[in-house]
Amino acid sequence: MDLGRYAAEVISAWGVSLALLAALVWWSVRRDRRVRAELERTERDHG
Amino acid sequence: MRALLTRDLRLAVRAGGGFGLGLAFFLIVVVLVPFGVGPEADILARIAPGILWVAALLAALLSLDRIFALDHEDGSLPLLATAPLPLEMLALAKAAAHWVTTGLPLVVAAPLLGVLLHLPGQAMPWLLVSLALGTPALSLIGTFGAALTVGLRRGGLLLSLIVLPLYVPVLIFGAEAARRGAEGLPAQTPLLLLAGIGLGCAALLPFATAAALRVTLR
Amino acid sequence: MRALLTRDLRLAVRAGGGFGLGLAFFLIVVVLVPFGVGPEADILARIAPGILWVAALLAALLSLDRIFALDHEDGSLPLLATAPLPLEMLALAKAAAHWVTTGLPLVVAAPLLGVLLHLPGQAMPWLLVSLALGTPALSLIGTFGAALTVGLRRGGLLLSLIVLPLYVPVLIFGAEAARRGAEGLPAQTPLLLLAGIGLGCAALLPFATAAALRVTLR
Amino acid sequence: MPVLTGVSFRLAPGEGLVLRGANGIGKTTLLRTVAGLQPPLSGTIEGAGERAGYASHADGIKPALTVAETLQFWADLYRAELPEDVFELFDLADLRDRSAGTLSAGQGRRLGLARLAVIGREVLLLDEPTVSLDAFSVKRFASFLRERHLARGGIAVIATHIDLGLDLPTLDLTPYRAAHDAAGGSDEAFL
Amino acid sequence: MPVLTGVSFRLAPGEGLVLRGANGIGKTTLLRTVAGLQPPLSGTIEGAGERAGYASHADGIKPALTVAETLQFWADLYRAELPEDVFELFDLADLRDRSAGTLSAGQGRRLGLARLAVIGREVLLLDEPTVSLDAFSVKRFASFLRERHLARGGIAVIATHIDLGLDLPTLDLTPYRAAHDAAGGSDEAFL
Amino acid sequence: MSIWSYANPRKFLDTTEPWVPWLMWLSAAVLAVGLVWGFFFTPEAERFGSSVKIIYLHVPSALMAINAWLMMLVASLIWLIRRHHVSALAARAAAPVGLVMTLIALVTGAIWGQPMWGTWWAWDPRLTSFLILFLFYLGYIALWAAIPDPDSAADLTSVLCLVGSVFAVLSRYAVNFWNQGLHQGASLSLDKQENVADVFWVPLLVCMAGFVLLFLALVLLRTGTEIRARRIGALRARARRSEPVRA
Ligand code: HEM
Ligand SMILES: Nc1ncnc2c1ncn2[C@@H]1O[C@H](COP(=O)(O)OP(=O)(O)OP(=O)(O)O)[C@@H](O)[C@H]1O
Ligand SMILES: Nc1ncnc2c1ncn2[C@@H]1O[C@H](COP(=O)(O)OP(=O)(O)OP(=O)(O)O)[C@@H](O)[C@H]1O
Ligand SMILES: [Mg+2]
Ligand SMILES: [Mg+2]
Repeated sequence: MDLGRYAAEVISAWGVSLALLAALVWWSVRRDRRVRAELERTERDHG
Repeated sequence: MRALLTRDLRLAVRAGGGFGLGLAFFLIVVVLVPFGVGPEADILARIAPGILWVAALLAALLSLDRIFALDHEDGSLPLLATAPLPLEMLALAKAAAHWVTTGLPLVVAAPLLGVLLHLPGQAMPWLLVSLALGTPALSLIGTFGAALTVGLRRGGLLLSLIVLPLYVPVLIFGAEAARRGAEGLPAQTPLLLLAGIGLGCAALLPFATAAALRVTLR
Repeated sequence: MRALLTRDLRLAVRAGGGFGLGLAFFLIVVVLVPFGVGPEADILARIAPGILWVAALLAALLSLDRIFALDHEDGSLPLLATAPLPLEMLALAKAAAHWVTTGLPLVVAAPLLGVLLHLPGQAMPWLLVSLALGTPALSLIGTFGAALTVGLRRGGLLLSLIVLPLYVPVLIFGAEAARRGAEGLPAQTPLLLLAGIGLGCAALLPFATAAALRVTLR
Repeated sequence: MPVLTGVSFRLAPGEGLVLRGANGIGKTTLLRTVAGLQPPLSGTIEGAGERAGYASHADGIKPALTVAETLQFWADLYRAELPEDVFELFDLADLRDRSAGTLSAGQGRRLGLARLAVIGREVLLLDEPTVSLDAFSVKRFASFLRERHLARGGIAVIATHIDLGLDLPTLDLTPYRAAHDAAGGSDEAFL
Repeated sequence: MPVLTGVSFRLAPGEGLVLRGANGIGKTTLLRTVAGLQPPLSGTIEGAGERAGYASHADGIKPALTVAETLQFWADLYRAELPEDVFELFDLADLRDRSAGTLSAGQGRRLGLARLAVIGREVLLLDEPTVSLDAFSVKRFASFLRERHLARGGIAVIATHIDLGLDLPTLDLTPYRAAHDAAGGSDEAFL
Repeated sequence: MSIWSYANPRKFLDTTEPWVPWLMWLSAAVLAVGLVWGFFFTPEAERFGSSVKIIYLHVPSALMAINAWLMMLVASLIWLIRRHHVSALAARAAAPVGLVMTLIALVTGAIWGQPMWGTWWAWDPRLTSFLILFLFYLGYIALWAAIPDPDSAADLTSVLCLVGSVFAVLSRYAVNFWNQGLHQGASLSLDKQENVADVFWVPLLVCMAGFVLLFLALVLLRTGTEIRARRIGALRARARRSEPVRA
């Protein structure tokens, strides 16, 4: 795989984008987990 | 509506009311730019129309949070809202008062400040016309933004964030008209578009403002 | 003093508190200038250091009125003033909280915004250093101005008017350092002067601020 | 989230009602709802709205206006005449040209109440009107309500913690406190 | 412009004083002067200053902080411990984690008063502390003052229009009202 | 049964819940296929060289940035007209996703601009309108965050979304008027002759499908999170109310 002249650009663009996507997914999933746990606790206490 | 307008104007003129301060801010931004950019006359002349427009916009912006926040804090707003005056009219009166206290002085002062930035003489009328057409739209849009953020304690900067993207078309057409005027190009098209935006805002935004006020009041 | 600092930071981070909004304002001013001035890259590059400094200054300025006004309105200020904490310390804590919530984010964001204005790469470090040295002085001076105007209802624009002339030296040296950096000239002298101003402000202004507070409180 | 349930009253011209209840029971909420400032979660409000004048905990006083200008403004806004005697009635004659920002707490409150006499609304919704007033001013305000407002066919709903010396029917809100499983409220859909 | 002249009192530990007087007589002014927030035109204040805690008409409540955070902040600032029982004492236990902006008028006032129990000052200067409080809360506050504050050697000066049910000496300010031609004030030099 | 029955939060959760993991994995799979194909198995384009590979992230994210706003607009309208909580929460849930998509389009564009136009940033109309869109997202999210009462927040952000959409279109025209651009024309449209060659086009389509699926999955997931957060608030509120009345 030879990216030639544009290796730096292509790799950094892909790197940043995939990192942003991963961060978005990770953040959404983590927040969902937390809220689920919190809801379970609240339902146990006040349900 | 007359009563409200005169009250707001009177409040603005009283000590601490903010009349003339928007103007002073406009002046100060225009004065600061040469300190930042450097004193070369040709560059200043080149960027003068744009800077004047941006400064006018910021001066309008900075006074937006006065529109409703003061009335909200001291409890006048619910009383105004239950007065025999449609909320749309209240919105319009507030925007009008804002324009008279900030937009109008800016239009009047612009020629003076243009000189400070070496704005070419032939650009002056275009700058004035574009400001006169554009600033009412700025007041109307700003009133809408102020209504959105009125419940929030000192939502001043949030207000800026919300309002500035809405200001972009006005700024582009206004500055473009002034710039074309400065270069001796025809500037009718942007001016017409600017007038169109102003009319559209006057016709539609008071309803959005009133809707927002209804929510923030409850 | 720690308690006060953490309270102010916590208030700033809470909903509607204004953290990050100063930054957003910085961003927005930088975005607006090309709309006003036009999109040509060479002109933008030429005025970039100056505009970035003016924008940083305005962003700091806009958040000044939060420093004391909120505490004044809800009656906290007399209570803070009678706490076992010298007023000078109160002033310093307030300035520090203001810098952390506005100055610091500006320094961090400046490189990104430099790109928007086509700021040449070699100018970047100089811009950063000058902002890092200059913004604490802006916060200290601003706290003083806020203390002077705290009694006045919504003295926001008056505050700008009072503070801006005090900002001029900082702006001149800061922008000069960034501009020289951009052109590859030596920039040590303005940076040294900037650092000197910062230290002087930190040493002396808290006393002036405390004195102003004593007057505005009575 | 519901605060009160099942409250219901109906007032004929000339009648008044005193709302009582512990702090946080929902007096302010009820008055604001009747004034049309917030929608009721369920139930209906009839006949108030355009005819109501509401006086909240805050007085809506602009420090920069004088006492006379403040009252003139409210009269204009409600398209009413400024009654000649309102300054005497609320003991504001001496303060007529003082800027409202320099009033003491009780003087400011009197100005806030004077507004009600100016706007000429039939239904007055008063939230703790006598806060900060001295005993003399309280008596004076009570007699204004009795002789000027109610006697002329007005209606008044008054939330208060202290006795105003008016012999009006009293509604204690305590029994209406919303039970925990009460329906209503925007969060309801999520339960 | 002088408001009051010739007022003089001296309180020993454990003593309290109730200030009375019509609206605008100068109670707030007097309390602010004693608290050191404004200088007296003439005369001296002794022994207050660093030892005084002042509660004004406004409560200094930040809507964005919760009730518990508010009290913790004041405790930290005054380098005091947050007393365990302050929430019960002022009936705030249920509201502990509510953001202060959503409190009702009386609940907010209770929070403002709770601050006084937290900062541990010996001299309390209270400006109409029971405004907006219901009868039960007033009693509760009075017993806090009597049993917790005065009993432990504290001092309290209280401006109020309603009776708190405390048997404290009362100072009526009416006789001290400054005559119109009284001397004093910064304009003096030009006469 | 009417479609509005899904506006009930419980029903919405029960219906969408099982789909979310599947959608997640499906979008991951489609994205993996498209991206691997695009990265490893496409030739270089004559004008762009290997930098053309950026297109597989740039174009789909740009499309989703706009579509997310459109979805928010529709959801806001539904909330304003029919007052279904789920729709307001869906708009709220979509905003950060749209923000990140806008950011990706901007960043990849900026990186691409360096070799193609010799600058990170140019005030080209398309770039500029994306920057404005980014600001709209920021303001919208900040307004949601700043208002404590969820219903008021839903109302005000919906009004902002409506007004903002009008002004976004306006600024698009304004920006076009202001500056003639450097940016690529819309050569993706199917009816144009200068269509990109199929070698680029097919993997690009796969990537776009992947982005759409990912957007759907994320919005459903995040809407569920928002619904649960509201439910926590509702339960707490009920518990607070049920505490014994003071003696
Ligand atoms: C920050 C900067 C940029 C932004 C916000 C941006 C935005 C967009 C958008 C919204 C589209 C989709 C348009 C459509 O399909 O009709 C697009 C497509 C595209 N962009 Fe960019 N762009 C940026 C920079 C660049 C640069 C620097 C290049 C390369 C020179 C580039 C090349 C392309 C190409 C080739 C397409 C596909 C066009 C087509 O075939 O339809 N973009 N961009
Ligand atoms: N935004 C809110 N979130 C949660 N609870 C709230 C909110 N606003 C008000 N409340 C609660 O609603 C209840 C009713 O408040 P309201 O202001 O109507 O009381 P009130 O009877 O006027 O009390 P007071 O005599 O103290 O003025 C209070 O318990 C208050 O804490
Ligand atoms: N800036 C000012 N200029 C002129 N008069 C003032 C000013 N500030 C206060 N006063 C007057 O000083 C007097 C004393 O005010 P103060 O607030 O001390 O009264 P108070 O006894 O606390 O009254 P209340 O019971 O109504 O709170 C009032 O008559 C008030 O109008
Ligand atoms: Mg109340
Ligand atoms: Mg007083």
